[in-house]
Amino acid sequence: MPMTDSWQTAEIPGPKKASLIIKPDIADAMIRRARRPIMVVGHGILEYEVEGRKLIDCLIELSRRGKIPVVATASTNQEFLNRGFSPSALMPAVDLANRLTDARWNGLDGKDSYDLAIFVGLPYYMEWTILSGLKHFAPHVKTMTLDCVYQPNASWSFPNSSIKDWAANLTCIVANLGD
Amino acid sequence: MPMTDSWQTAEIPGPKKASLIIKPDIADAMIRRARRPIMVVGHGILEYEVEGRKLIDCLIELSRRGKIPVVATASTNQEFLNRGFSPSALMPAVDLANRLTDARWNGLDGKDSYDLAIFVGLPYYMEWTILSGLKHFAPHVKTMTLDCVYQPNASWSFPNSSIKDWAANLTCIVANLGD
Amino acid sequence: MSRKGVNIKIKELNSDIAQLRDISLTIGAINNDTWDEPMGPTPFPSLTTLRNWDLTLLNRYKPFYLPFCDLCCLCTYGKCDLSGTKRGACGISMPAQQSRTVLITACIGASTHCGHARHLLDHLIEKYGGDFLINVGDTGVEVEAPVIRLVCGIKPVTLSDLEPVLDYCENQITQLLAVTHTGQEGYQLDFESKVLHAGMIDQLGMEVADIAQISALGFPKADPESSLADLGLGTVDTGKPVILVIGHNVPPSTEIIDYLQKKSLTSDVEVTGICCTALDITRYSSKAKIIGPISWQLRYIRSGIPDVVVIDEQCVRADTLQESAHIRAPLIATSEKNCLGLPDRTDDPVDEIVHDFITGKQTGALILDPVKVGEVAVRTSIGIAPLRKKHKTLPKDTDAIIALAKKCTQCVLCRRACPNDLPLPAAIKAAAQGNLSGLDEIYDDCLGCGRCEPPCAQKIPIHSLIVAAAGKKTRDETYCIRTGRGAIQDVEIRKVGGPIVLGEIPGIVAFVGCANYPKGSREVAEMCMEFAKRRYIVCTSGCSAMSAGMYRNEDGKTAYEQYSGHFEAGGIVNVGSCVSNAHIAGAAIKIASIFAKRPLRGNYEEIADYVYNRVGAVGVAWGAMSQKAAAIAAGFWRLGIPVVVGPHGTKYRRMLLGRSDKEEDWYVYDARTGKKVYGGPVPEHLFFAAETKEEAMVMIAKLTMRPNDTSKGRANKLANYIDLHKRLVGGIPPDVHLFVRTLSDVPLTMKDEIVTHLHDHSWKENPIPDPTLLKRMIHKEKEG
Amino acid sequence: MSRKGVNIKIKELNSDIAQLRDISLTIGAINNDTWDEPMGPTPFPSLTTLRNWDLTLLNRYKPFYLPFCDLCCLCTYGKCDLSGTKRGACGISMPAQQSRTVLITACIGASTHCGHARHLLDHLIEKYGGDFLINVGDTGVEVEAPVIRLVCGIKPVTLSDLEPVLDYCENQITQLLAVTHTGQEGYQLDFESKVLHAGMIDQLGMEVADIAQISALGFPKADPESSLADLGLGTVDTGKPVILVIGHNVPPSTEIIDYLQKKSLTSDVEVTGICCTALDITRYSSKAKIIGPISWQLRYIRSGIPDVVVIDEQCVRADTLQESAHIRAPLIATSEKNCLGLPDRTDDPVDEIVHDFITGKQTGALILDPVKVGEVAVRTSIGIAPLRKKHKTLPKDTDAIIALAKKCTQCVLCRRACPNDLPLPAAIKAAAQGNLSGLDEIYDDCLGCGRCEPPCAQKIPIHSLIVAAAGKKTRDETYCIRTGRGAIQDVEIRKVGGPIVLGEIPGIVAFVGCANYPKGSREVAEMCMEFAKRRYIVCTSGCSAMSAGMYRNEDGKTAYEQYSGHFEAGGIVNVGSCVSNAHIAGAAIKIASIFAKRPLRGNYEEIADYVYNRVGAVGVAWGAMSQKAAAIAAGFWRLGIPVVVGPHGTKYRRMLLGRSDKEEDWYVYDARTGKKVYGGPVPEHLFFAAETKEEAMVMIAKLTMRPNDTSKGRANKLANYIDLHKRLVGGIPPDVHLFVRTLSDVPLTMKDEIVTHLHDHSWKENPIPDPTLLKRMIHKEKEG
Ligand code: SF4
Ligand code: SF4
Ligand code: SF4
Ligand code: SF4
Ligand code: SF4
Ligand code: SF4
Ligand code: SF4
Ligand code: SF4
Repeated sequence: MPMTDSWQTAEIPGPKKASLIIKPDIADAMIRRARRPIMVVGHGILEYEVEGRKLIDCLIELSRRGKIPVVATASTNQEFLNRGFSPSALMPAVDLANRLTDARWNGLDGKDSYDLAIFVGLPYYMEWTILSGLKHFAPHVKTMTLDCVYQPNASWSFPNSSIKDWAANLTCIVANLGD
Repeated sequence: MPMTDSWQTAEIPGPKKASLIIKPDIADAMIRRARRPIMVVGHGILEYEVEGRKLIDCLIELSRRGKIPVVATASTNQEFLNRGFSPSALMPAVDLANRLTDARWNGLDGKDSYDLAIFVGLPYYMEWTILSGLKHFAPHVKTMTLDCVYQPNASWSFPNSSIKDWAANLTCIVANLGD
Repeated sequence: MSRKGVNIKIKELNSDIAQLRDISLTIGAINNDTWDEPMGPTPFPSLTTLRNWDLTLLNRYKPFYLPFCDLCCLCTYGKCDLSGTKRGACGISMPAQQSRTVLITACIGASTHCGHARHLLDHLIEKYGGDFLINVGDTGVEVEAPVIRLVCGIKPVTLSDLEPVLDYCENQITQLLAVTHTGQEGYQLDFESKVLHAGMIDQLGMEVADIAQISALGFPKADPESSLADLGLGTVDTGKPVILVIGHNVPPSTEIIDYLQKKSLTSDVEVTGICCTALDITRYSSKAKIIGPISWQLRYIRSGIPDVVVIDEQCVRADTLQESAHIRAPLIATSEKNCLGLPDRTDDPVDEIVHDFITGKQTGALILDPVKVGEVAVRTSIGIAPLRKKHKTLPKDTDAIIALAKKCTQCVLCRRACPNDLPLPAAIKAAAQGNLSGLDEIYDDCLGCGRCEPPCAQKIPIHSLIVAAAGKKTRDETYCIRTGRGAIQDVEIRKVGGPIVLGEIPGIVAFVGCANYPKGSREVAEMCMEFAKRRYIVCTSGCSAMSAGMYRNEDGKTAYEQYSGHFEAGGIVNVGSCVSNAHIAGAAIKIASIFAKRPLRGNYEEIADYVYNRVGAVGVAWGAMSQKAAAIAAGFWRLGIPVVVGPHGTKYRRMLLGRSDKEEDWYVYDARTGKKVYGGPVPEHLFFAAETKEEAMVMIAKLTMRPNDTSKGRANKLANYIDLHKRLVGGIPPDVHLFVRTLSDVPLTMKDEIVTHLHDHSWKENPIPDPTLLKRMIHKEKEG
Repeated sequence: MSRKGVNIKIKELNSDIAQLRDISLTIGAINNDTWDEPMGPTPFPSLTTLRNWDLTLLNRYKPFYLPFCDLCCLCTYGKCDLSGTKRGACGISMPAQQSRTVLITACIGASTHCGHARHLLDHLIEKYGGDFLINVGDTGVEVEAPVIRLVCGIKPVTLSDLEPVLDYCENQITQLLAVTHTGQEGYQLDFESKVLHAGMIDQLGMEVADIAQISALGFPKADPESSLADLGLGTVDTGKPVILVIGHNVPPSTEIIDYLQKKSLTSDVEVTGICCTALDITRYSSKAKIIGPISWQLRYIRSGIPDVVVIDEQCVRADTLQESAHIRAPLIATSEKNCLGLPDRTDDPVDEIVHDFITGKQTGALILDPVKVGEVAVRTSIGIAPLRKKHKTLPKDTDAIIALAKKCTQCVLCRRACPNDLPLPAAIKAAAQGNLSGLDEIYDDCLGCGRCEPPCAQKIPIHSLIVAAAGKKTRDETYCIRTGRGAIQDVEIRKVGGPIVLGEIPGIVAFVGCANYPKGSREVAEMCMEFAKRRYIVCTSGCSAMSAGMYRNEDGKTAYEQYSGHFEAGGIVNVGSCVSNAHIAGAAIKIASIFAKRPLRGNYEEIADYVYNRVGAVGVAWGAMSQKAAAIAAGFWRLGIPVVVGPHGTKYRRMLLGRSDKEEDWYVYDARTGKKVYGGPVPEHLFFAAETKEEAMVMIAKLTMRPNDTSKGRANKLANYIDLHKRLVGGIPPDVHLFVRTLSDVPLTMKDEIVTHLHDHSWKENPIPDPTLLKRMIHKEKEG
């Protein structure tokens, strides 16, 4: 399938569509460039494996290496806790996203606003609508998704990828960040 | 601008979008392969020049070389007549398109149905809607547009092109066809 | 659902039963004892009552769907991809989804007119009393409400009699809108039949609104010689305080006029209007001035001329508050339907509101009391005019234009956002080099929508550049318009009925609706004059009525000055605002009922069958853009009147096109013999989008043909069709043989060439039937 | 617009005035002399009457818009790109456009209920007379129509008294829909206020429909022990002729039951139903069987079991005619709103229709007379059953499934079309290798929408494969449901009013609406049981009421067998079909009026303020998909009741979310002192989409909190919230300190950990106010 078709066929956004993360460096650069990134992790991550590891382990590493606070939605927290990792916040995705639209919101720690929000693991269609909300109403926040499918409403998204390509990319992103 | 964005920004079609005529050969192949092509020429052609020639002259040549009957819409006929060329039919675009949706319509000459309809020179948005009608309701007819902008609802379309690139392509298509 | 009950109101204002008094038992139907016509078969038709008639039409003019999107996004199962033969999660197919969208559109349109009618009627009854007599024409109008009589089978005498009509409309709109719910109607032609029903309901709503306001507000009463009003931006005396009214609901504006009069300020303050409120306010006072159609909203506000902006409902740009704030003109919102987030100051003292406006403490307010609006608007305009000094947002001079144009990076996003794909980047490039002619030319084609501006990363106020570049043109916009006359007189109908049905008058062409023109206003004026010159009866209404007047001929005369306002061959008849469209439908109905004496009361099918087969009327909505326009068109279709729209009209999601090449589609009953006979492809289409004005004109001439045409009439219609085709397309129309039934149909002056054509097309003679699509009309047919 | 007149009907059927008779002057308002409560401030509110209340709510719960498309395509100026800060050609902005879409949705929903109510009421008045007395509970229900009394300020006694209510609804729907016209309302919060108005109108429509049918058709009357009915595909006796009824308008189905009874055929023919008609037919006869919610339509028809399919209106798949034709079951359409292009045979003799059906001459017909439908359906089912032999379209055995699965090319288009993104290609791959477990698992999560099938180039009937692979499961679907009881008794309200307001009962949780679940029906059953176990009052209705029963615990019991049907702590109360939702709103209103003795009549704001601040009710529409569901939710919002939806609910275009982190948002008036005091972020959200069931459950528990909670009540609510959070999310809720006002709010068993948490979050004590959002309630406050 075409790289930049919406994964769910009919979820066509309009003229404004995500740029592609074709190479890991792109994502790395974005994350490095971000002043205050945040990562929202949905329950879908429990299903994926990345090169034999659970995706959640990969994200924990990403959070640690990139110093990116994690917001766990739904029941995702339990899996983090099982791994001895405490998310910075537990909060529904719509609630967090709604706060992101407020340019004066100073974040979970009350210090400053976020300028990059990374989403991963929400149901495709729900991530689609939430990213749409942010695309239109949070111009001060760039968004990125780490899912293996194209999310047109993000600022940056992977293309629709095979699990293998995607896993390689993701591993690479995490590895680079440590440096 | 991206090659396959709709020319009028908001005219986003949905999942089903036109393939690109990137090289003249593609269009040539389509025309050659067609059993019964037809060309619908709108009033917009009077505005364009192709390498110093009027587009209409180029289309007349295309019609002659490709043996493609021409339907002139609106007042386009007058320009053809001025050039000593008689279109096969004078008919509004919506009327012709409506007939094309009828798989049992045997064409202007009553002989057989068309399998390729080439559109050029209608107002962009009107060509867009008419091609949409054909995309959905004339599955037996492939459509092509020769305009210099991307028409997502056609089966094949040029990308958004500079007049120069487009003119070169068009001249090449016409030249090839004679062979 | 049959809704044949008649409603009676009891005023019970804030009371429980003990205080019940003022019980007004005016029963609509009771007035019917003045109407001795027996009830026809279909009073107050329900959703399916006229389904057979609809399907008869729709099978001849099958919808050609033009999806504006591959998707449906109506419910949370979606979005559903309906391309190809796919069905949505609710099981719906693409054709049904398109027709459902059309039905939603038509329901929005009908609800807008009916909601407006209710609002207006409630107001007029409150002010003038329910017993106020309906009077739409002092002389010569006995059939005061042809649509109501036809559809509902009642004859309204007082304002209160109109209430049951609106009850019925509201009920049917609710039923129709329900049909669009996910998982309900599943077949496109049944949706389409309901679209036609919505159109008919819409006509009722329009008729109620217009006859109520004509009666109570003293608008011209079917007056062919209603006065001329000023039209155009150039007509405004900018030395005075200027009030701008925008919208469709006239009471706040009439209160402005009344307040001015009461305070003897009439000549001190300019009252100017845009859209239908403008048309209606000139029906109330010919001192008011019309600026132009909807496309003038941005340019006029940005010109800085208005000191106060008063908006009511419908066709008010959603950014009016922002735009008027930029020119420091306070905005008064007057309708519950359009509150714009403004504080409700209905109950505050006038002094305070005026003070807050003049001091700039408040940029806008909601005032739901029209009388208070009148006073606030006038006093604010007088107070604020010297302070704001016509502050404008247009670039102040050529240098300013050039400076702005220089910022352009030629990214083309403005052009790509322009509905008319106008060549903005090239014009701006030229402007940067000091040549404003490109921008000035664009002014003529520009819709005034402002869509070019927001995409510009350079923040160039592109529309303002265009308007400023065309400064001379705007100052020269000094035209005039015949104020809306309202209904057509019964006597006029009696006079033209014969000539129309016999074809001495080749047809009635009505130019109606909005200003979403592909190439500017002027084309409407040109078409009007062409058809008037050819001695068609030309009608106008709404934004089109204004456009028709925005052009002067060599002698410096506008269309309204050149042609009479009589409903006669060569007349240009401005009926009025959008709701006045009911009178155009009404005229067609009256030809059937008054001239041809067909029974009217609750007898929809027969009348529509008559109109369809015999009355050569065509509606033209060259710039139709709104949901109301869609509903108005649907009302015409059900009556059998074809409608031509401009190229943007393809976005209405479908055309209703006939297939002139399929002989089997064009059989009618001959009422005399009962036989099915070929009646010819007339009218060829029911809903047709033309690519250009020229294509439209040829089609209009063609669509006035009817199977009933006498040979003389057909020859006259053909002569116009052929002549226009020759001139605008070139050559004899290739399909002319389809419209010649006997050799006497051939226009004399064209005999030779046509006969040659006939021979080339193995033409055969056909009899002229006494045509009907209704089996039950066989043998019942009387002369008409 | 004030619409305080009261309508009276005069039957005038097909007559002109001379024949006027049967004038029934039953005046709705006249019955009010049995109601001595004085009229409140807002009877029959118009579009802006309650705007202040709405804006108060909406400023606390600001819409978070989630555009489902960057574009607007509502008119022919479009499409307009509204991304970023762009405005459309009409000047509208993206937030306003989103809220306009929500308003259209809510209007469609409200019109559907009100249109249905009108259709039903007309039918019942025709059959039982307008004087038929309303009776929704033989004992213990004095406030028969809390919504009507609250909104309209009238007390209906007979069926005819309901007519002015619908007149008002139809009028307001027309006004509301008009607001969505291009170029009218321009500000999002004013659109949203109108959405809430539409929701309130929708509640009126639902209440009219349900109290009319309860009264006239003898449904259970507020009976907590209404009988249990069979539920599930496995309950059908496939040895008998089977009739399937689908939709929402029950009269054709009751006529089927009546005809069976008249002919003593009751035990010879199975009457089975899907969607709300199923729920309502079991309220009429507990012999009828419910197959399941809307998601069962395809699978049940394809199973070949139904011999005749009878559809009425709403929630009928648009492809039902095609699907039933495939199994050779004739289809009878019975509603003007859903004609499917079928020939109208209403006036044909029964014998002929039955003959045409049985011989296959006709696959479907429109029959608008319910009595005729009853006879035709029964006789056809009996005649055709032996001929069609339960002909099905499902693959007949495992080999057939495997053979079809083998054609799969793994193109993934099916999965990409699936609303729930179900892993179809993998499951089909496994099936091709003989392993059906993947398909069988998918059955549980599948919406039955069929959207996977058309994109498949291999033409694999994917949904049929799933259903066939889950054959054993479908045969085991033998559950039961408590038939819809209708209203809540006044006595029940008196009993639970105190415990609810005091917090002994932690809340009322209503599971309502459709089956667009993210993971199948079972989650609804699980949630219901969890909250019943925790001694909340659980209400169910519509498709959710069915889903609640589709699961058996270890003891083999369904939710309805385990829990009582009383409106009490730990009860699971099925009120009935979608229109029965009015009783849930009604119960909240009655707590304010009966228990707390707040004035009810025409007193919307005060009652809503009471409910919002004191009644811990939450609506859950886990699978909400329809426009009706949107309208129902809006009705709850205006009453101050929060609604939780599933993840698909984000497609409703916006959430209404509170900001618990913004202290300033949560101030209320203390009615005793008149001061503005911090009331805490309760309820935190008004419209919230949860990602998973677990997230929903935690949120539901949280949303039952109210500023008025006593410490005992708050402790109880907190205990549930904390406990659910610990179990489902892990750990103490990080925001728990926001909900503890004094230390006595802390649940005893959790004291230590909570107090530690409070210290970590520099918690400070806050007083418990006597909360109100209405300034005018200060000092007027009475105990309650
Ligand atoms: S209405 Fe039908 S086609 Fe449209 S989104 Fe809903 S399920 Fe899909
Ligand atoms: S304002 Fe005029 S130029 Fe600009 S987009 Fe609209 S029509 Fe085009
Ligand atoms: S959008 Fe602005 S910068 Fe781009 S071409 Fe138009 S005027 Fe120039
Ligand atoms: S129908 Fe309109 S709003 Fe819906 S997806 Fe298509 S373009 Fe967007
Ligand atoms: S309603 Fe407004 S935003 Fe929508 S298409 Fe029309 S002009 Fe554009
Ligand atoms: S769409 Fe058909 S071929 Fe493609 S993966 Fe699904 S079942 Fe296989
Ligand atoms: S029928 Fe089931 S599997 Fe198929 S698309 Fe719908 S939900 Fe998905
Ligand atoms: S709950 Fe929803 S799907 Fe079910 S019958 Fe009601 S509206 Fe239809």
